[in-house]
Amino acid sequence: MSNNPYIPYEAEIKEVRQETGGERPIKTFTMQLKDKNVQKSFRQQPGQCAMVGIPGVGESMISICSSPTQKGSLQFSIMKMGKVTSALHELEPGDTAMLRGPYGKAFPVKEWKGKKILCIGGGIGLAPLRPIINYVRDNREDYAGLNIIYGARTPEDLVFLDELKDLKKKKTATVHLTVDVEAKGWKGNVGFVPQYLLDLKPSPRDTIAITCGPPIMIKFVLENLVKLKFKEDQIYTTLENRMKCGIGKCGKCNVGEVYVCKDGPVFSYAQYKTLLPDM
Amino acid sequence: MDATKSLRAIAREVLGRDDIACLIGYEQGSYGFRVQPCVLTDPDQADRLIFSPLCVHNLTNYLTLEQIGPLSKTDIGTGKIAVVVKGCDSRTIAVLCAENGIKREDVYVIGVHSPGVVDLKKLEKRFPNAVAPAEVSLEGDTFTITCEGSTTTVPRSELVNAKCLRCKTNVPVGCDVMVEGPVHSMSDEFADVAELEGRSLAERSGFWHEHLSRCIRCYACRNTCPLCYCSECILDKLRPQFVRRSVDYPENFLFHAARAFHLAGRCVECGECERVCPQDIPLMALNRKLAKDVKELFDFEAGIDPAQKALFVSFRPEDPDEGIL
Amino acid sequence: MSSFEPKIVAFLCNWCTYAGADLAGTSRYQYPPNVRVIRVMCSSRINPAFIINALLEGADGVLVSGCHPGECHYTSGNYMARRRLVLLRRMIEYMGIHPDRFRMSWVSASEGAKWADVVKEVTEAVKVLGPNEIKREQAWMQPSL
Amino acid sequence: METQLLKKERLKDFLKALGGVRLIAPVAGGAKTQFCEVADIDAAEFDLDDYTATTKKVMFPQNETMFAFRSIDGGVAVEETAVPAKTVVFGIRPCDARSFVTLDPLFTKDFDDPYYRQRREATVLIGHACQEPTNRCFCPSVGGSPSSTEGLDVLLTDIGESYFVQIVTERGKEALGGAGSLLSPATEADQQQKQAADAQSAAKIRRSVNLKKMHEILPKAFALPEWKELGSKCIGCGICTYNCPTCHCFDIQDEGTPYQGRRLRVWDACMFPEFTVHASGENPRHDRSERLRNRMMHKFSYFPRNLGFISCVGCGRCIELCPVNEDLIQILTTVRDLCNE
Repeated sequence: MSNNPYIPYEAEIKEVRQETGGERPIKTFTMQLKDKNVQKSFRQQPGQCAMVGIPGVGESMISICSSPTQKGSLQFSIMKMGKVTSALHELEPGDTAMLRGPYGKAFPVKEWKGKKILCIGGGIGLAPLRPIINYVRDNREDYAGLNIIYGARTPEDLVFLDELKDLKKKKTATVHLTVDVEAKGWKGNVGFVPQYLLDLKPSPRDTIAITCGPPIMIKFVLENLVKLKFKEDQIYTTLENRMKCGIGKCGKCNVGEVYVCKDGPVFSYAQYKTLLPDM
Repeated sequence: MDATKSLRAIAREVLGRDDIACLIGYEQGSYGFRVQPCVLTDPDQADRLIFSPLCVHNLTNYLTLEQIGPLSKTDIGTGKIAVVVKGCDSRTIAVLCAENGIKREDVYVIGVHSPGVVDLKKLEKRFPNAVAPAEVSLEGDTFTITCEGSTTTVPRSELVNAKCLRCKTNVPVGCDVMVEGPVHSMSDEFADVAELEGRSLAERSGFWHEHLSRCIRCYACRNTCPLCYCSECILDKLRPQFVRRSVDYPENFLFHAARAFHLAGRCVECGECERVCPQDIPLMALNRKLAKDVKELFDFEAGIDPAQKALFVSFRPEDPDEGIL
Repeated sequence: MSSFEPKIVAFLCNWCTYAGADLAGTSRYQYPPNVRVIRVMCSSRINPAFIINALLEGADGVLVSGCHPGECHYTSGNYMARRRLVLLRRMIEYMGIHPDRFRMSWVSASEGAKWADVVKEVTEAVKVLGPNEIKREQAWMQPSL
Repeated sequence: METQLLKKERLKDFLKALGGVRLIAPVAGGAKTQFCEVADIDAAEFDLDDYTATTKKVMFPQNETMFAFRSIDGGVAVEETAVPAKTVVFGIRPCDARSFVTLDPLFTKDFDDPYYRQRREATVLIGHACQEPTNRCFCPSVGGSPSSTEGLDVLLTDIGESYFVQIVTERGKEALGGAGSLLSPATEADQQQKQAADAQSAAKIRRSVNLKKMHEILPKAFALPEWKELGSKCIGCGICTYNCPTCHCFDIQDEGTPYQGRRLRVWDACMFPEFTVHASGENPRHDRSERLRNRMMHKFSYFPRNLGFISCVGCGRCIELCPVNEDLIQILTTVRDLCNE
């Protein structure tokens, strides 16, 4: 193994699952690092990211959406957006992608033991929260509760729907779904996530709230959490920015004094507030 | 001095009008011979304006940027932007209007008969220690330079920008108001281009290899060009990627060929690209080659007539078939 | 000369030269196999950056061929292309690239024989010039500075 | 610090005596002096007074191959770049040498950047004290001086017929080992001449900027509406960043095909809109004034807070080269005034 942090490692695509369709489809890739030693040393925590790349095309920072409790493989939910993600969407099981990481600060899930966990996601923003959800699911006795509020533009844009349904069925979590606009066959809530949050009025007592989604959604969810009397140390979010190196050198993701790749992507509300003017 | 005075009077009047959002002009720079562009919004600021042979910039560049001074395009709303132009700069507006880059009614053009601007690189080489604001004026064939407490006169030909030595006319075209001054006109036979054309293919290849290899791709030439305003430049495109990001002769060749060619029949030879180049690449040698050929082949000159259709969206059936099998 | 076989990229208009090249084939005209054909809808589709890029990517010569003036499927596309490409040819010559590396031709759908002649002429000319000098660096481990 | 004397006419012999290493120096010739590898020392003409040539490329080249790759049966083979050869840089200015001191923590803290570190370790810096500071220089304002030895291994100062040689580091001493016979001990009189030369250069610097507490003032000034006007002139090119010896932002790009190619790092500039734009098209720093503010904040507030150094060595290149006279001294002075500090 090299000490060069820029050198990526081969990973085999094990499974590709189509999550959503449309113009910006989302696929979830299950990958396995080929080298057993690399596999052992690749120890991610919920919320961390990895650089996923294809030689000749480039790399992209993607949050690892599987929980560390899922051994042996890594999962990434990727929306087809730019040059790299479009190329990734062409990959099939058996193909090779390149990985390096894990990068960034993780959610302090161990510190949250004994608390209720409230995950608030929007669109593909559920992906970075999924490791928390699965981690809590797999260590359910350590946590007092698991609530999920999740929304997307249309019912077709909701990701991990079967998993959420499963959580609900097994009573592991309470799951509240919403979509932005009315749709045929949709019996759930209609409305934006921040408003739905206010409607649901979750109690801040012994609760940790974590949110991720489009920047504008994050902004309003955080404001509404404060309205619901959540304290600053009870709120976490995870951000993204354009990234290239992943290790705080290239300067792309620099916001204020922090580099999102190295000092983030997980931020407490207190930190987030200091970054806000420059976001 | 007189030009400055008249300009300030015009600015005071113009900025007092309701239909003018802001005025782009020149003001004293931060040190020595430097002059900087400024954006004024209030009649009281008019006295900041200056005009002298140090006013080298082509201010029309700001007309196509997404944010002009303290205002963004949306802030300006219905207001016009007033802009100070020299003869060469005014031709930019004609080109921009001809290709619908801007609407003529959105700008208020203040023309100045410039007797010529300095070549800043030459000037600063000759007077290297100017820190306090220095002054330069041009009367007839003589520059008067007041710098660090002493006044020197220098013949115009020694310090004037090369573009001014072949300036066909210093009378700005299509202006709303004019600050008048001495008028001159010279002929341009493209002697510089002909000289390079006369060299052998190997020599020309060597010439460009030497110069273009130095390019560091800071894109100052592109960004300072008032006519380089594509919303997504071919150089930045990733899908498809025409130009690689690595900086070496082949990529630089493509970059400079693409840049110059995009300006074929559009370049008004304001010389800004060459002025700003930190590596002293003779970019005008390329732009002027195209200007010469466009004139020869298609009898076309950029920015002379705002009603003229752009070069590459027009044609004549009798255009030359040069080199076509 | 040596056994140098140039690579020539040919951008052919769909309506005339592409059909002309087809005709050359069915009529069994012999011509050098050095051209790699890229079909485009019209010669005016050719962005000058395509031509320089082809040279950078390793083509030793580039050929653009379309309908004769006045016969463009889109009325005036080839007139526009002519303005652009005649000028481009002069510019790259000025920048030190031999003008024989970039040629244009008018070949109609019925001119299979002309197509064969054009290819012969272009190939011979590029053969004399040898490999193109402004190829992109493809040696991936080139040390920097 | 050991001091020696080197006769000026023996300079080329001195450089040759360093032996067996790559020499990089400011070489005159062509239209512009360039910092480049010297193939033939005898034929080279050094231009020690040129000040626009960028030197950061010595440690942080504009193009850096990170690794090459090729597809092999059922996977991808990655080939790392070789360790750079031993190098001597001659004729670097004290300000440029100081830039590496500011870059060191960035490239080595938290994660080790092997490309930069290996070059740094393989390179001996022989500086040339600045004799003719220009009218844009302001190195004393950022803690430097025209005769600073910070970051250098050896410093030569022109004292008339000889160079006054200061051997700053052990590494410098080692590198000069083979040239020992060309050096002679410096006398008291030489010392005095050296001091006089330093004082003379320092006196030529006439621009300055007050940076006291600037790292605290700037965050307070973040929301000032005046940034819009301060940044209004900026045309968004990369001239300031590409010529800056301390700017270190880069882009990573792949070249080649999926079958064979390289991953490359190239300089990038925070003044380009593409620098921060997301794949979705969203750009957190859309306006030129926001980008200019970020550059100022980064150099004079974020960087010193994170890594302990002002990310500026006062070389004045950005001021001199800016097409529209966007002058950082003027900007920082205005900001200080606006904050009444």
